[in-house]
Amino acid sequence: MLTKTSFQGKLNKTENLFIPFVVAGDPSPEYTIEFALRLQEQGADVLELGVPYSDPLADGPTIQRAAKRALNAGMSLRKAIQLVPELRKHGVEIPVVIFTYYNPVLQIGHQDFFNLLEENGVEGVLIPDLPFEESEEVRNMAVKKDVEFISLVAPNSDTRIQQIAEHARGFLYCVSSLGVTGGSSGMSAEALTFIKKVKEHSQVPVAVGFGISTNEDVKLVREHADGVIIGSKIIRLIEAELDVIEKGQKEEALESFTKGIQELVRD
Amino acid sequence: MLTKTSFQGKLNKTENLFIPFVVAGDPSPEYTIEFALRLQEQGADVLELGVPYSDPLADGPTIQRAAKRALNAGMSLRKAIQLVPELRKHGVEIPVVIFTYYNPVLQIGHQDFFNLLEENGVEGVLIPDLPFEESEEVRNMAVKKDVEFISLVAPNSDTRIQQIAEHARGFLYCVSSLGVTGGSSGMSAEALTFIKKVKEHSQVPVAVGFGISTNEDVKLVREHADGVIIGSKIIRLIEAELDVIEKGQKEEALESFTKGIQELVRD
Amino acid sequence: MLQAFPDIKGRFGDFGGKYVPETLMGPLQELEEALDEAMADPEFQNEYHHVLKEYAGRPTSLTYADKISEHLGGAKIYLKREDLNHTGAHKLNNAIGQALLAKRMGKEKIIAETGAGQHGVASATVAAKFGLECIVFMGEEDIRRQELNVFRMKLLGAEVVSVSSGNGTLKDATNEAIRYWVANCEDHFYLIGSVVGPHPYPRMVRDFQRIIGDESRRQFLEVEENLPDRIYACVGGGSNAMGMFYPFLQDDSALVGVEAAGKGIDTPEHAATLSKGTPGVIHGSLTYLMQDDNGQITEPYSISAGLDYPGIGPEHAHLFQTKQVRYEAVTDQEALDALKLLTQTEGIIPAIESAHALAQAFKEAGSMEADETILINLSGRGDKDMATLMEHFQEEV
Amino acid sequence: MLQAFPDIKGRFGDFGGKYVPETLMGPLQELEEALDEAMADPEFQNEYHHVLKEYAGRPTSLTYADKISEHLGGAKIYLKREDLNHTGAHKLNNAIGQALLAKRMGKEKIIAETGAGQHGVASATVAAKFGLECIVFMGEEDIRRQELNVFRMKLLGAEVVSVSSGNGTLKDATNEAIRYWVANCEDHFYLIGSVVGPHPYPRMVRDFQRIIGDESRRQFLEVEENLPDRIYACVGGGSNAMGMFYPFLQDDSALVGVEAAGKGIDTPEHAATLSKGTPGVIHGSLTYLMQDDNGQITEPYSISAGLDYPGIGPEHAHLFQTKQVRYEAVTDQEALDALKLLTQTEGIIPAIESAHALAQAFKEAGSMEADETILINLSGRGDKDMATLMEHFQEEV
Ligand SMILES: Cc1ncc(COP(=O)(O)O)c(C=O)c1O
Ligand SMILES: Cc1ncc(COP(=O)(O)O)c(C=O)c1O
Repeated sequence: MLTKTSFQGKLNKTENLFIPFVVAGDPSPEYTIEFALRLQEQGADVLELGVPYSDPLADGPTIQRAAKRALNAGMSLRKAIQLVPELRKHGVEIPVVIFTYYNPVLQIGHQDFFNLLEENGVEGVLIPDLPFEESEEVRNMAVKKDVEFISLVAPNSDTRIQQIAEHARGFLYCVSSLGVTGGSSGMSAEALTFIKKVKEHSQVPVAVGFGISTNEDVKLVREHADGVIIGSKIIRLIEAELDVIEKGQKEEALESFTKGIQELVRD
Repeated sequence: MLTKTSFQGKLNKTENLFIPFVVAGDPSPEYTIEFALRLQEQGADVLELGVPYSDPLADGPTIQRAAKRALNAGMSLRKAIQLVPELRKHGVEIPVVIFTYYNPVLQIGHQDFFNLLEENGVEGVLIPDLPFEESEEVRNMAVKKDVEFISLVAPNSDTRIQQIAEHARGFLYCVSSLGVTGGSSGMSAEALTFIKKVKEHSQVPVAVGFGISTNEDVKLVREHADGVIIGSKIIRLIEAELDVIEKGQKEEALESFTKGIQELVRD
Repeated sequence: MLQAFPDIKGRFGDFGGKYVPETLMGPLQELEEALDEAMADPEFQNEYHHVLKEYAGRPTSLTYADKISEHLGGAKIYLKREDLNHTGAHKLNNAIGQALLAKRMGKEKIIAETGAGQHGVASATVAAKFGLECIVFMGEEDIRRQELNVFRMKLLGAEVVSVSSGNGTLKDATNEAIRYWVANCEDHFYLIGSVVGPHPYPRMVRDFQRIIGDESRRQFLEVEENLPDRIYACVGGGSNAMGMFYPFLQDDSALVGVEAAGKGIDTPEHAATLSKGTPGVIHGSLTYLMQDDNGQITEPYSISAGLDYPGIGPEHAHLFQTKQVRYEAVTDQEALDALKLLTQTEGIIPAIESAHALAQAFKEAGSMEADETILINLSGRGDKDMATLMEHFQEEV
Repeated sequence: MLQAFPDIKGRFGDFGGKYVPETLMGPLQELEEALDEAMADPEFQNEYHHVLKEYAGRPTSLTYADKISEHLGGAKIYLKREDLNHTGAHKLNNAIGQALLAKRMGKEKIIAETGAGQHGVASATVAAKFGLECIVFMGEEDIRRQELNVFRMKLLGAEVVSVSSGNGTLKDATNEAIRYWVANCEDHFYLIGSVVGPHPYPRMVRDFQRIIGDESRRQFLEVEENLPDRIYACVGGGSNAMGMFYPFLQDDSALVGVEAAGKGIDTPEHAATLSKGTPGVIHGSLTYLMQDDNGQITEPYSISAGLDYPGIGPEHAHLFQTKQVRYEAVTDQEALDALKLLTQTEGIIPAIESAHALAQAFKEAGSMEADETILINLSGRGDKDMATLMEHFQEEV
């Protein structure tokens, strides 16, 4: 009964989702388009398009580096949103979720921000530093504009898990400390309990993202959740190609990137 | 009526005294003997034989340097006293006053110190950091051993001037801020008043010493006091010969030194 | 009766709140509950005040600066001597409060961010005193500049983590401390050094710093029988100023917060957040900050490391908006001049931070009446700034 | 009833007196008269205590060092926090007293000697505060070693005179200050930094430092209802120790003075004047000192500049001779170990001088009973010693 997942009707499955994350403009807008296309080819269901920010305090060093590269290349929230029609033009059809910190949104203003999202056909938005308690106005606007406001939930969200899960739209991002310690150990009991509890209350697919970096992690998540979100690992695959990109050897870079993705998400 | 000036009967005048100061062992005991002889030749009436001390806090930089040279040459209070018979052997006949800070005296002990002075035929002792109030025991011993204990008196000795002057033996050392500002100005009124007051109470010759460094200073002091004490200037005359001494040209050094003294004390 | 801020949502009027990753919402909730419970517990209050008195050296003196008052020829100037606190600045008041709370909550590890190292030293100090482990995050650039304070923290037993992200200064160290807290919130207490960060930090830090204003008020009434006409404090994050101002908010005293104008507020090199910034979110709180058109936080500049911060506590943003406090900005040069003047007339070498408050007060004192009074919060001593001062004054002195 | 020392001749039993050039006898007489008159004047006393409270930050705290007490597992250890004084050490108490006296005597210029620079900074501070000119004599070797304190004095407006005579350290700076005073005693006040020098200095400095012991006594009785079983203080010239001990001389508390054993009292490199010296005259006073067979004063050695002095105050010599105080000596290494231990258990970085007192107390505390108490005078903070500490601990921390 997953009624709240529509992404303007574009997401036609509610399980076994592959949700990759890239930073818009890392290392250039052109490459973001290319990476998005390759990810779609490899089965991505939703694209999280990260907006680079000067102070990404929910992100680790990998995404910080990506943000720095993108900022140096001139990326901004507005440009990232305007990149979405470009993605479409080049063939990206899966729903796009803009991942941005709150401050750039505030500077544009809530109303203008949602107008921009609408104008550029963005299907979702995720603001990692705008928790449930601070997001009411934004959530309401999102509903009005038919943009999915993606919520996050963490194991220590505690009594708020139910509340967050019940209000979730699009998909629900589980920030799970997976407790993956090696191939064999599987998920910790706590992690399983947590995911179970979230699923109980959620009317949207429950996707898990946090330090997922091997095919084994991916498989493990698929067993228990509706989707897997992969960020840093994808950035690292991009980083591995920077030298080749620098040399202008685009095809080689993309091919190698694609292989990395295939290896990561194969069944 | 200068009854208290005897220096064991060796000082046979009570005015127009020339009292030079040298540091024992600067730059060597041999040279101290030579300088003493030259000074006697030039009319010195009493020789102040300074004992080098690590912390000569009543002395300016010139005498500090001399003390350092003498200490480096191994001089000590005991050796300085034992230098007196050597002086005699070489012909020094004028009374010798040992000028020493109090601490070395204390280390030898009062009794032994005076025994030493007696054994070596020293006629006087001056301890710049042993003021009247602290010197009773030493003064009494000095009297017993027929050693003149030379006292100092300063313009700011104030009510104590009379007391110090009345107890003075040998000669009285006036630490006078002379107010000599140039050739013509003469002595300041305060200095004159001070010397006059000292002379009123003293039964010994009143000698003035403090920064006397030109023949003009000497003449000026002679006009008003019974004696002139010259220290730093003599040390500087010695210092001027150090290079020549270093080269072993003893006669030249002594001749040049003698000329300097002559120039300083001529009438 | 003024409305009590922050409200239940952690807001000071329009400002404040909790703009943090979801993972921190639980720990912030836990903190808020523990804080409320502790502050209402007389035993906790007693312990806090006991440590302030017997360890930190409180009450700090209220010094009548007769010579500088005479020199300026206007109002009578008093100094609240936070420089006399153990470790040399007001920072310790707050560190003590939070460390006691951490212990009470059963947390045995504390995290702190630091710029010049003052809050780092205060945190390392309370960690040693209360037997806690301590990790201090510090930008790699600041580590280079503040070698001595780094050593001091290490000697106190703290671990100093070098932060190379961003420009390697305070803002980045704070980001990194928050990130570390996100990953380790289970057993770590994050000891923030100013009235910034998500609710309940701005309130908590203010309440642990209000001892400055409470004491000042009592001391001032003892010697002058009247409250000061004007009260000055420098504003970086804003903790010494909030601590001083808060107990006077309902009085007639004019309150003046002094920001760092660096090389001038019309140049790009300053840290005058209220004078030149705009509202936005930084380090979990909606407040004023320095940012570009795209909402990217920009690098501030001030000669004083403690004011070199692109944000400001949300309560200040509120007091600015409601005009309850007047905010001014003072340049590097003005602060240095005031520092030298105080040093040579009163024998007190203030921190360069505090010298900003002095400079503004000195500007105004001369045109005040002889029966008017000024109170300046001397937030810290200048020992930590000697290297900077040597560079600037070597030729003059 | 104990005999009151010093006696009318400025003697503490066999020690003390005025072994100075005749030129200083007048000024010393003038000083003594002014001092007697001032100390008997309630207005002077009020002013002195007012400045201590409102400027210097007194009373300083009495801190119960619970963690170190527990760590050592014996007596309860209390610290008298002279490190919390303005400018960071007990030295200011005395500088304030003497500066007020100088003003009262109409002297507008003060002279001071300094080794590490602590007394120089204290003197420059009171000179600024009371509008006096200040000349500080400092050995050229010390100037090289204590660059920061030299700058601090200059910033405060003092003139720092480099002394190249002797070995260019504290002893020589003192000689030079005395010489300068001899030549300029008319309008200059010589502000000596410890209980040394000719009468009435040892008495005067003690009486301006006894505030330490007076406060400690009162504070201790408040928290323990009993006097400390043992009281420890480091001894350089001996002012912090005399200030602490004096009000306890007639009590049952065991008093322990701690000298600097440097590299060991069986090596030539130490400053353990009482343990290894003999009676003699230094800087105008008959006391113990370090000297060779010929009565030449020898160079002391200690890692702590403030203890690196070949003499000691005459009252200590007397208390040593009469066994009213027990004197011990502690090596550089023991002091550094104690410094580190206190830092990491109590969050207080002491001056290396003070760490000597700590080291001796820590040695003894473990074998005392749990109901026994120890009071240690923490004479100053360690900020001034950071360069030295970095050299010694850089690899460890
Ligand atoms: C002495 C001093 N004053 C002021 C500040 C600024 O902080 P706040 O604005 O929180 O008082 C600092 C910060 O390090 C400081 O060290
Ligand atoms: C902190 C501290 N303690 C002790 C001393 C030693 O002096 P006294 O023995 O006179 O207390 C000094 C001297 O500079 C000092 O700075």
